[in-house]
Amino acid sequence: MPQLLPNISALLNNVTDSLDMFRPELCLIVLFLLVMACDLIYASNKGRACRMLTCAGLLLVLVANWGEYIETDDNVLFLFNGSLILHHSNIVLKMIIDAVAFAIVLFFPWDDQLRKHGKGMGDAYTIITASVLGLHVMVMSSTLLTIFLSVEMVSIASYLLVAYRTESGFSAEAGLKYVLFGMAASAVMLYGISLFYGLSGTLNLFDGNLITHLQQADTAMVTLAVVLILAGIGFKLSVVPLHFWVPDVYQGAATPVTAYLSILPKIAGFGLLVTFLTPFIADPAWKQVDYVTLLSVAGIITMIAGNFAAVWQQNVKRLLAYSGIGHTGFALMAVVTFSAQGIKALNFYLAVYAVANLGTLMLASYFANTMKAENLDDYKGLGFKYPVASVCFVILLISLTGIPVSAGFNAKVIVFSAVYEVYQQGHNVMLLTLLMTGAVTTVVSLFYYLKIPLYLFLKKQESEIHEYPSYKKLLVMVVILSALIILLGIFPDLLANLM
Amino acid sequence: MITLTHYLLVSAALFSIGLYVILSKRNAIQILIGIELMLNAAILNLVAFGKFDKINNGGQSFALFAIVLAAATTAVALAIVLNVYRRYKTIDPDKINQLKD
Amino acid sequence: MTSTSPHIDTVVVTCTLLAAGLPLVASAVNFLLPAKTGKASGWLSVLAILGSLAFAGIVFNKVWNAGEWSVQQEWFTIGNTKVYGGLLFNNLSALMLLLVSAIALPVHIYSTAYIKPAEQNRYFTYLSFFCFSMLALVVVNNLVMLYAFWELVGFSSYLLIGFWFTRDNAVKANKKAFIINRIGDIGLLSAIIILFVQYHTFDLAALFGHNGLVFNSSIHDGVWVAATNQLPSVWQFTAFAGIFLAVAAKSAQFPLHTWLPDAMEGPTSVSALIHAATMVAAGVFLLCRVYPLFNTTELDILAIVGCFTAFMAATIALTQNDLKRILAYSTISQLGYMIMAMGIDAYASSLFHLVTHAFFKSLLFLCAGVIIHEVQHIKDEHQLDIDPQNILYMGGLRKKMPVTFIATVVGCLALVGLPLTSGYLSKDSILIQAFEWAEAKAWYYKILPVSILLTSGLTAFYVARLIFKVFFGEFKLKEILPDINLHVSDGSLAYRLPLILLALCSLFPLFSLNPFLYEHAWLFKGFLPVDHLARENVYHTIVPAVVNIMSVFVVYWAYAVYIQQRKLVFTQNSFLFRLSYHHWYIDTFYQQVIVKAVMAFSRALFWFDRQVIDGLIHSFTSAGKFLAGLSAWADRYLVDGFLLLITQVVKGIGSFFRSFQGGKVQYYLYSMLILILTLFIIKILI
Amino acid sequence: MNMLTLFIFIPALFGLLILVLPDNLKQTFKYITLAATLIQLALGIYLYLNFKTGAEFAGINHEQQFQFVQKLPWISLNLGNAGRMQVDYFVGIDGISVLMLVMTAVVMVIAVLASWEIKRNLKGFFALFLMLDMAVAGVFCALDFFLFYLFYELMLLPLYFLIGMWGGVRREYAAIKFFLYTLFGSVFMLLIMVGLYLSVTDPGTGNHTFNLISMMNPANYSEGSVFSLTSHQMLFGIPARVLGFTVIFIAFAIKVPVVPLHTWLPDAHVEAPTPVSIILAGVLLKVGGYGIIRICMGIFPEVAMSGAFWLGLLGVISIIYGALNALAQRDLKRLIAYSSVSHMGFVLLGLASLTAEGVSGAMMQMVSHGFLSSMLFFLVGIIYERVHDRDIYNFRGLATTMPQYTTFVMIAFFASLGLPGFSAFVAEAFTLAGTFKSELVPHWMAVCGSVGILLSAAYFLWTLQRMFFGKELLKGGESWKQSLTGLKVREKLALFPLAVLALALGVMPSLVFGKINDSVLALIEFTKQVVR
Repeated sequence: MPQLLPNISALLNNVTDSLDMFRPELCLIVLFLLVMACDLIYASNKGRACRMLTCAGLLLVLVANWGEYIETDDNVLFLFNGSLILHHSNIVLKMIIDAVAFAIVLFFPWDDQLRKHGKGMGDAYTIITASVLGLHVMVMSSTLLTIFLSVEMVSIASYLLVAYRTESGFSAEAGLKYVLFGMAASAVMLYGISLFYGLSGTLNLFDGNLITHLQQADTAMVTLAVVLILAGIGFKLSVVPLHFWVPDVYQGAATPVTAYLSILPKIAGFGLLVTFLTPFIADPAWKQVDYVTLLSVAGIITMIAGNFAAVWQQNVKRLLAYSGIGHTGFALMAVVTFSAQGIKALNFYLAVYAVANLGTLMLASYFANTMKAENLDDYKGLGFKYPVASVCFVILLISLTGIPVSAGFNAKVIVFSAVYEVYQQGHNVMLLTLLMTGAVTTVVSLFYYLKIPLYLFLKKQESEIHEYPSYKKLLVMVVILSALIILLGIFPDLLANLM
Repeated sequence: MITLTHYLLVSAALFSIGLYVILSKRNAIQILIGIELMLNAAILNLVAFGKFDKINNGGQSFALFAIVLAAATTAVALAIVLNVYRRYKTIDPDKINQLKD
Repeated sequence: MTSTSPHIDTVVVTCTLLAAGLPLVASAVNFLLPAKTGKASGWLSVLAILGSLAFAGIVFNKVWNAGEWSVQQEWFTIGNTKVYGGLLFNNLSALMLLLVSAIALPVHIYSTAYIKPAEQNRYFTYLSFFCFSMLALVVVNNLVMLYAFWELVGFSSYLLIGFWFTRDNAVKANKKAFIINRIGDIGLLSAIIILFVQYHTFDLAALFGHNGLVFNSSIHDGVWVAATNQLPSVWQFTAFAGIFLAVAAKSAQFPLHTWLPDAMEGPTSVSALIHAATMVAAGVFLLCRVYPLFNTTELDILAIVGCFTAFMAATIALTQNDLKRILAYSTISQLGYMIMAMGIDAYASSLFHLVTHAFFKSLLFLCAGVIIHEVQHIKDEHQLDIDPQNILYMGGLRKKMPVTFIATVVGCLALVGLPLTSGYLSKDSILIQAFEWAEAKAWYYKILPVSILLTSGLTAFYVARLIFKVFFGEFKLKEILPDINLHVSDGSLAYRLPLILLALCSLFPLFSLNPFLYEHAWLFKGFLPVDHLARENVYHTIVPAVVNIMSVFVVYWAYAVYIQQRKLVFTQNSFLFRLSYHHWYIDTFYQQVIVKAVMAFSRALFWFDRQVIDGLIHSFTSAGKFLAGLSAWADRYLVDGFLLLITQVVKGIGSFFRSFQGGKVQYYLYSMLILILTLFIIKILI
Repeated sequence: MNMLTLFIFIPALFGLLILVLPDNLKQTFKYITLAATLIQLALGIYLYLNFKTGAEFAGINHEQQFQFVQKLPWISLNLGNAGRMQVDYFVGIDGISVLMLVMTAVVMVIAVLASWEIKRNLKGFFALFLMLDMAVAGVFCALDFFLFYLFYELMLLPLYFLIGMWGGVRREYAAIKFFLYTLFGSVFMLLIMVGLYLSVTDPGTGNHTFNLISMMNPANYSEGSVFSLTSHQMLFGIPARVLGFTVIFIAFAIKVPVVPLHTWLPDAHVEAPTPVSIILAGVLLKVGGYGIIRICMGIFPEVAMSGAFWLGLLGVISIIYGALNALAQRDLKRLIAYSSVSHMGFVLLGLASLTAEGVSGAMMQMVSHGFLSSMLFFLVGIIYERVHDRDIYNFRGLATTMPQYTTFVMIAFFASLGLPGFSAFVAEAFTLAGTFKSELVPHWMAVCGSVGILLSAAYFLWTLQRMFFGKELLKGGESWKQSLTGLKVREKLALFPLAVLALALGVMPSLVFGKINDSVLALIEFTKQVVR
């Protein structure tokens, strides 16, 4: 403690200075309070009010982020005495998170399952707002403490959201599985963090002595610590072997929550992963753990596991869950490059994935709403009944597969070229294997993605099913997302140059 | 003299016990207890290591955060377990397996 | 217009183009006109061919013995090769042009009566098209166009054989004819390609002319050297083999002769023009065109094949009962003579025989047509279930059809080669030269002239048999059904006129003023090499005498057998008889062995395609299924094939990863920890 | 406005129009589509007539020699230290592409005329049809690999739906099979494309480029890059350029299709509705051949030369294997599908020869097969539309029932089996001549190839004999006879131009050779140059 005293004023100054660049998060904190208050104050129709407030707030956060984006330029900033790191790519991820969160908040009441929730949805918005704050911090965190804090913050919010529909057995089951798996993962991660802390002597990842200390430590211990931490992050990314919860939870949760789970923590998780790896990659002295091999192997297995297992699926949400695992693997490929171009590619890929996945889940919700269709069999012949929705479905799936003309294709090309570029310099066979796996799993993914158009258009409807009211707003949103996908397919530079 | 090694051994033992508990017990609450044990193993580590981190006291403060978060998470988890019990009339995780491939 | 020769005659060129073009115009007009134009179509075509004949006459007049020259115009350029369209004028072109149109005219006239008016539009469309192709074939100056018209000739023959397309036999026959001709076409195409690659040109004059490219190339130590390129000498032989195939297919030589008898399913007038006189002679014509290409061995092969074909076909003709088939086998036999003549270096005689044969054989076919027409008439009238072409049902027609009888006799005499006919001149010239040729060679070469002599005897026998069966004795049907009403006649002028014309052309005066010396025939002289010296030797006297004596004896023998009913012929169940009656079983062999083999092979390949290529290995699939512990569940729409395999592999891997997904959260945690631990251990160990 | 751009996007424009029009106007959709294709055809003819020939317009590896060029910057991604990712909208044609365009335009018109039989869901059909049209046109014009790939992949989806939604009984299977096969090829092509992109720098800007023409110049490959000619890099133990060639070749070989990658084709053809079969056989197969010329041989000429034997072997196998399989068929459409395999084998054989004759012959074969296979599939469609059967054994003596139809069938059959006077003859003869002339492939391949000509005669004549000649005998009896009416005016309008074109190209091959000759010579010269 005595050693700390002389620094206090400097530390405090740093805190106040940092607040300036902490505007979006501050907004979020305020928003969180407001929404909570709103939820308490409004007795009737509070869901609606809260939702509007949240949406408006998230837009504001987005704007604030944009301001930050312009301000930071190419600099790298450390906030709060090195607790948080801020640079271009982080901010981009935050913006993607904000935008997607905005869309998901819109999406919430459009889903019948959630709307029928007895208690209204005011608290859901509160939880989401808080989780967005957690996601922001997760993306920016540069110390082990902030990492753990933010991960837990997001986790708790996610647990609540998954188990949100208390009246549904599935939701409860999904919640239980998620919470048990998640807590175990975070416990493991915390243990890893404690070891890492002990070995490195610092919580700050960007501490100058970090690598030196770790290099002196026992390789097995360091590996254990790193692997345990990565396991915690991997849980968020749903990397094999930490993906087991994914299908069950995605299927059991309400569709907007699935959308939330499949996009936001994943994006933030990638941000976190990149930040966590940066010090090791930046320092050529680091020899203890070969991240390229580790992540490549994980990426390859993840791609294979996700895409191949998806072939079996009948439940649309479950299918998308597995495909999401596959996409994680593919995005890992971009991470493995550890190059600026790779990070750009990663960000673009994640953004496109977010849009397409959100769209498909919205459509899953749309068909569940209108036709009570959850399995592929229920989709038979719906294409002719709902042409617009079905065409959008095809477009989004095309993007997820990575066939032109769609944003997904461009994302894939950019990732491939980033990996290639790195391969050309180092001739690492792992990278080539990753490329091959990426290509093969693309074909495999077509196999199951195509099933949806197949059922929609090619199969004949067997029996006339009762029809429920249509959901115009949801449809409009989906059309916008599909248009965005095509637009980015033709002009990827609109978005990609921001990354 | 209690050295760092002792702390580490205890924590490792705690972690392992926790791990065993979460894998073997047929009761969600017991699993939560197991997780709690694992968390505490880590917290013990953090505090033990924190002794050597003179400047920031990072370990100790981390431990505080971790304890709080563990409590929060457990609260949420218990709520969920409660809800599960309401739907399934059991909290044996093995019997709650409607969602599967 | 560019020319390879200084003296170029635009009149000749125009006339040639008109001669070939008029039938095309007639064909096109007929094709476009509605089907019910009837007789008008016929007369249009007759006019066209009359015009062709007139123009061909002019061309012949100007070109005969006036040297060789050609005109050409660029057709298209491919790469650095220019392909020309052009005409080649020499004695051969002029003669063939005239011959084809001269035979075609009577056949056209005959056809206007022979073909029902309702079918004439279609018939003359085809027939004129044939005339166009054939006329063009004989005058073009390069190999590409030669090939093109070569195949078009085959194509029009296909159309005409299958003219009565509702008859199954006709359709099968035309398919067979076309496919066998295709084999020849491929040979020709391969040969043309080889020549093109070797000499870099398609031009006939440049290739085969005096002192041409072929003349100046040679084979040394297994390499075929030309000024432009060199190839292994095996390709020279391949080129010969290709041309031989082409010749064998078109001119119905063994082993590709089987289509010609079947082709008799077509209208008889067609048989007269195409399958007796013109198209089948195209093979011989082709040999003339590319003659300098062959070396001695290759010529010997030609001679042997020709001789064998002549003999074989003659033996088959002995026992056939179908009037047209007898003539068809006789045609094959005579073509064998011509091919053999080419092989023994009797170039001029071969062509001479080609021309004379064209006249008398088409005459015979037309006569057969008249007879068949009349018998058919009887058949239709009395609704008999007989084959109108079977000579066993005929007899004693000489009194009812005097013109036909006389014409047939003239044709037959020419075919046998008795004096005063054109056949005597040409056939004897071949026989004599065959003996001369064998003279200088080893003893076994003598087999060839002897067997050809024997063939000549066989010819006399089957010809006599035909005459006696058809024209002498009593009408056989009358013996079976005594009450039938017979009113057969020679038919109208359209029938009689062509017969008379052709019969006149089958006598000696058209070719030579001396009925006994072939060396005096103008046609023969037109094709002799400049330095050729007619060698007078003993064969020139002996051979004709032997042949004629033998022929007369044989005819008498036949008379004894068929008219006087003496049993002097082999019995109907002897091996030789059956061999002959079943065409030496060659057709059966093709059908049973080759066609079936190809079809079986293709079915096997299809099976292969379905089962192996498409299914890679089904057993592997099932093994994969077993290993992956899958149920037999498979998507209905992904049932077979390569995809199934991939599907199974994909699903196998998928189900492996899925197998963790049992829905029990502790099991998830367990798997996770095990995997992390594994990863960690591997990491540490490595 | 650039002519090519118009040519490509006219269908898209009309497609959008169809999409926005209300459903009650659906009877007009086919006319709108017809109008689109006719405009395209007019443009195509304009392009053909105004296409300049001569050695200075040969194209191939000289950017300035291309005609109707439009080059606009399109995608420009800032990739930080890796420079910029520059994709151009770059279209232009040379002798190789101009005929493909004209042929596409003609086939599309025919396909629309065949679409009259489509009765369900017209909006979707014609919108997808026009989208496909646009993609195909784009493929033949694109000179930027990225653009090419975009259009190339864009063809898949419309086809999937066109086969899958309007197809026959096993349409789902056929559609998926088709899609997976093609995607399998193209995904790996994507990898090579990216590799090429990173190996090649634009000498002008110094950035990496997708420009196909830059990729043809060995000097543009940066030192030590994967696909550099000089650096001899290995991938998985295989020389990188060989691997690149092989992968791209497989992608196009699936399209062509080359045995043993052909099994999607019979299924796709048989199940597809008539207009789609027409497009598939008429145009899409040529994309494969075109791709092999433009990309495989353009970018990897030295591999094409050293691998000529294998290409030629595959070609010969395709010719004979396809023909023999056709001989075993009893479904008329399947027979024609296998005949396509056989005929496209000639394309590969000709290309493998790398001689002016062979390549010109292959080009001619592509054009000729485009017209003839369209005609054949149209003819099958006519009979299928009338009685919903196309088993050869169920028909007999059709020549009596439908004489005009039979005439067209005979024209198509004989033209296909290479009767002189029709386009296929010139094509096949010169393909074989080129093969024989080539020093890269052995002589016997030419001889074996000619056997394919014989076999094609066998199966076509067999069909003629079995189905059209003989006494009339139909499986469906009197009701079939009633349905088997003569040709309608629309059908004649479609068939007649095709027959005339086949004849015209056969009689005046210079219509094709005149336009392509300079480019072909330039291509041959270019391949030789690179190897030197």
